[in-house]
Amino acid sequence: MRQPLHSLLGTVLAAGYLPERASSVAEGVDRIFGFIFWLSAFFLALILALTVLFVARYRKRPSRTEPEPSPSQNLRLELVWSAIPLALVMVVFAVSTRTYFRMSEPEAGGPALRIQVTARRWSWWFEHPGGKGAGDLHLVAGRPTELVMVSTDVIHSLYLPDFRLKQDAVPGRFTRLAFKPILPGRFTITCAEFCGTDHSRMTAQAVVHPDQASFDAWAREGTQAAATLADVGRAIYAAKGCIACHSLDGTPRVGPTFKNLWGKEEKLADGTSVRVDEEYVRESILKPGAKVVAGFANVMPPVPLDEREMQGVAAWLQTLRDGP
Amino acid sequence: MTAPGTDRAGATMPAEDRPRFLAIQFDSMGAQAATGKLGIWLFLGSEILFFGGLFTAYGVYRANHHELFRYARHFLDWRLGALNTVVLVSSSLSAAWSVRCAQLGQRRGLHATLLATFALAGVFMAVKVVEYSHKLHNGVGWGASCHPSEEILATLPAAVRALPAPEHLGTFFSVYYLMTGLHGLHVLVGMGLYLWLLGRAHRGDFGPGYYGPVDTVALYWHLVDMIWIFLFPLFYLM
Amino acid sequence: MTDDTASAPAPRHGAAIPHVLPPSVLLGAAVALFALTALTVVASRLDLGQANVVVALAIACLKASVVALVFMHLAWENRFQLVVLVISALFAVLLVGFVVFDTTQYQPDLRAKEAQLRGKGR
Amino acid sequence: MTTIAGTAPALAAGESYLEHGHGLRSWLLTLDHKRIGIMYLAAITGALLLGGVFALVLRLNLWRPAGGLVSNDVYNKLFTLHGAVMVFLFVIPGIPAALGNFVLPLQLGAKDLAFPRVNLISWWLYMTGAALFVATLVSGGIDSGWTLYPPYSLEESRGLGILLALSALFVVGFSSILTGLNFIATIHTMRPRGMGWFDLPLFLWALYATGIIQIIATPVLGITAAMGFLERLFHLGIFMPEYGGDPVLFQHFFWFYSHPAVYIMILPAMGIVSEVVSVFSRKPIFGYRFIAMSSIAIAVIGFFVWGHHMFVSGQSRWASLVFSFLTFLVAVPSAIKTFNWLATLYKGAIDLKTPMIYVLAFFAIFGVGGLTGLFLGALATDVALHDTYFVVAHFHFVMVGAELTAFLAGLHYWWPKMTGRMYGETSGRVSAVLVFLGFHLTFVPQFLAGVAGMPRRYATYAPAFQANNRLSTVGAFVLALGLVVALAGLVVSLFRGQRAPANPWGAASLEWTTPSPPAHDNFAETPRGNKPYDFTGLRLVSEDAGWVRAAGEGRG
Repeated sequence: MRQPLHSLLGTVLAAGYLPERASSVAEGVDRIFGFIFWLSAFFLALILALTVLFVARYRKRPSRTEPEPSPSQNLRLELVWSAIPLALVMVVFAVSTRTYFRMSEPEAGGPALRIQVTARRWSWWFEHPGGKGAGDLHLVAGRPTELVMVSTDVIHSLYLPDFRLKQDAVPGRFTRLAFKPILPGRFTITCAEFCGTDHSRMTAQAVVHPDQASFDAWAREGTQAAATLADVGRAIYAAKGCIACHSLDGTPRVGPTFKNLWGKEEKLADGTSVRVDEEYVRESILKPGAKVVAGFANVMPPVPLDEREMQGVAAWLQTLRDGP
Repeated sequence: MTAPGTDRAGATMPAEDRPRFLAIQFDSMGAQAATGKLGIWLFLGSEILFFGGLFTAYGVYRANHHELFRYARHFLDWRLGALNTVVLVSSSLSAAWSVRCAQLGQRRGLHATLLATFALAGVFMAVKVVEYSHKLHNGVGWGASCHPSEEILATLPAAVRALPAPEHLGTFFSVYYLMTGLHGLHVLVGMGLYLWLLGRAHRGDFGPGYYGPVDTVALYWHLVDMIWIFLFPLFYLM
Repeated sequence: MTDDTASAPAPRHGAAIPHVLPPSVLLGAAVALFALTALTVVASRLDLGQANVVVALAIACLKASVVALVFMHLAWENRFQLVVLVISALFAVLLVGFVVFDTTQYQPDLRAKEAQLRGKGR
Repeated sequence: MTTIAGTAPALAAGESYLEHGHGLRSWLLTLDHKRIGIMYLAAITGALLLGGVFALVLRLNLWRPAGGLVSNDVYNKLFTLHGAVMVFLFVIPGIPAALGNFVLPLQLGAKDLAFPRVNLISWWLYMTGAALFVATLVSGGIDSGWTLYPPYSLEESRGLGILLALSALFVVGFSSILTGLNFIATIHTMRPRGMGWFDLPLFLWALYATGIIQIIATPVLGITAAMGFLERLFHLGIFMPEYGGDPVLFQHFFWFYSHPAVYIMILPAMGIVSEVVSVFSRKPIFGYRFIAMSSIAIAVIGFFVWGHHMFVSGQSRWASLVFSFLTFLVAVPSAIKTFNWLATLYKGAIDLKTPMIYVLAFFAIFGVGGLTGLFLGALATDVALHDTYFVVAHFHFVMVGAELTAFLAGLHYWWPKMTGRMYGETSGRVSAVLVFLGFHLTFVPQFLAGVAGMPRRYATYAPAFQANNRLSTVGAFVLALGLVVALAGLVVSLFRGQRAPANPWGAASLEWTTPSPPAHDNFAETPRGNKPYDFTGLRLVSEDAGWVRAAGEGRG
């Protein structure tokens, strides 16, 4: 359901284009957008009307070849049309800055939900409180949230159109984004700073849970004590972000698929080939650049795992013989 | 910077009594000199912004990495820096004197001062070569290739050696080699220009009526000196 | 360059009288520069903390203005050349000042990240 | 070249600059500002066509949400070089180097620029830079966007194309510095007797203000390219985070040049608009001093606003606040100019020749381009709109819209003086209308896509934006058609165009007192300065004799 641009005005042109208002700040940003929009529309109409009027009325015609005498300067008029634009832009500045400061102040509504965001070449990873990592951002409607963002390789930019929010994730430093989601539902997350081949495919979902309870229920899934080694491997696949680049259904994505991977003869970028076994899996996890599969970019970061987790992954890969 | 007479006829004054070096688009030598002066000053303005970029990099990394700069400064020998300042100021003096000689038409004085400026510039570069080779032999490169050898670490004062080696020592030397290197390049260009001036002075081009090139190159040389006047304290003393 | 109040255009006709520097002025300026060099070295010896930076820059600016006003004839010649120098210097200071101001503002975020990296012992 | 006896000004001497020397050497080593202007014009037209072809391929790839015409990597290389070629080889040198070089000395009644050799050097530097850009394209291209943000642009795995691109920036930058230096020195010291600062044609005020920016901003681009070059080769640790560098520092350096650079693009365009609007309304320009001072004000304030490109890139909040405030200040002089131009139309005798139609298109497009800048200057809305197609539409409105229409207006306005031939009025007007319609059809839908949240530099996009992208693709081809019609009309006029009189438009500035095309030495002797917009006494004798000023009247 697309919100009209500004409930009071409900203009035809912009209605249906502004994304939904899913954060507490969206209302304020839309009001600024509406205010500047109407201010600009007025001045544009004034310029166009005057141009058309003067051209129509004072066009050179056989009956009218000479201009009528008119002054070529008028100090008072100049001061007027300097002061008015100056005053108006100062008003716009004051109003938009007030909204901007309200955007970046932590808001009331209980302790902030702190989520660590890691941007990596062409996928997002969100570490929620309680150690639950996921490829999607899970939030609680009405609860103020603070994202602490970092990038592992190049500059990315977390962009939530429906929240009217954007913040770059810069390698080598933290950047922060504070807001309060107000509308439960699923909203798209995109990357707004150019970051390479799949910059346009680097999307994720912001899932806003209606209340804290449903968020906690989601957070508890998949962390109960893992019985077998394969369960450990499956938990690692979700928690460490492998899911972002390696699929289970056979389709190659940023990395090769895990389906029927165990025991396969993999052709490598340097022309040689290797059989996928415990040794190859261990090395590809600790030093991904050592043996890069042909046709894939060498962009996988090293994933520090302890001994039991390593065996868990190997065991789990073997279960992916035919079914998922 | 001024273009001596080109091949086009039709000037206001009859061709034979137009001064030899008066360009077609000027009415008098004075006008040509004034425009030439403004041209070199505008170029010096752009040079100030060109070095301004590097001073910004220096300012950013000094403001944010105090301990790194205080530690790394001791790798530089302030005595060589002071010597170079004296050498460059003297060459600036002889450059200014060369303008005076050209204006008064003192051929021998002009020759001597141009030669002195060139020689002092050579001394400056020689001191620089000594400084750079000493550092490079001891592994003090820039950026990622900065691994100071034991000998050069030993030369640090005891109090400094006690400090923990700061992270990214290479960044200090990146800024150092960038700024002093670019300045050195400008000194080399200056030496080339002074050789060119010596050649033309030898041919007797300059005199009270036409000394534009000497004045222009001297102005460029004074700016190179002014840049070093700032580099010396920023690197060697602070 | 907001210097363009309708100042009389530069002298364009007839040779501009060349401004010749007497030897006394040349040597005086050189001596002053040497003295200031010595002064800045001595000043760097004293430990004034933050003030060291200010003192060193002040002396450097003083030396630079001696070179500009005397050796580069700015004190006696067409004022517009001084305007060009001052405006270029101002814009350079604007660039240095504002960029340093901004980088120091967001430095804590950089420090926190470096601390985290060091913490992980990578 | 027949000069009309008696009525023709007695100032012309010698044959025209086109006949003064033949063969490639006489062109490639010329010191004549007019020939250098023509060579620049040819070169930037090539750059416009090359950049335009890239743009059309980009638009075709965006016809379908999944792209598919070209792979993502090729798309990324195409939009990078589209940006680099258009910005550095067409829009920045465009009006100053091609039209400015030709017209400036003529408007000053001078024989040539202050430093003709420096002018030739700057043309050769420009061609070297252009060759380096083409070499970048041939050697596999670069794909980090024309902004070249590290760490992406300076990564090892990107190959060595970046080194060619950075050296191209360095070389083209110095060509721009030398042009600016030449213009300021000429305007400042070579004005004729009787032409004070406030008797200058406004095109010269615009070129003076542009010169200030070229001299003060471009060196910072040069040093940034040099530092990027060395960082890429030796890992200096200034911009790359893994060696202790700070990528946001690069953005500060880059935008310190690149924002004033957008004023290098628009100020000469405003200068042309002031000339054309006054001549084709047969009225002196309204508020001469306010327009002249607005140019200088834009040039100076333009240096304080670069941070509005970095509101979301990690810049501190206080810096963003200061930059937002100053960005709003720089909008005011543009508004003043627009109102003054409108006041010039008031009670004029508006002659709708092609230059005037392009200028009227300029009013509409520059209005929208300038006003949409308010959305991006305001902090609250910029966080939502930054790096979306709203920004792409905004800067294309100002660059392709305002700068290109003004360039075409100036090109048609001075075409008779440059070539001695009149361009075809019908093809000119048709091209103006096609450009106006095609332009809006291309970039208005992009505003809507941007508001709806479509990020920029996307090779593929969400299906919701398909309608806007398809409209935009169609518009791009209409715009391209308009430009081809304009180019064809001008080229045809070279051969079949009517002989141009000395003063076809009845303008009063000095370049119209020389024959068309002007003599090699411009003026036999330096004319006296006059009031540039004083049209009293100018009468249209006939179509092929043009306007002539009755002796003794209207001399300033």
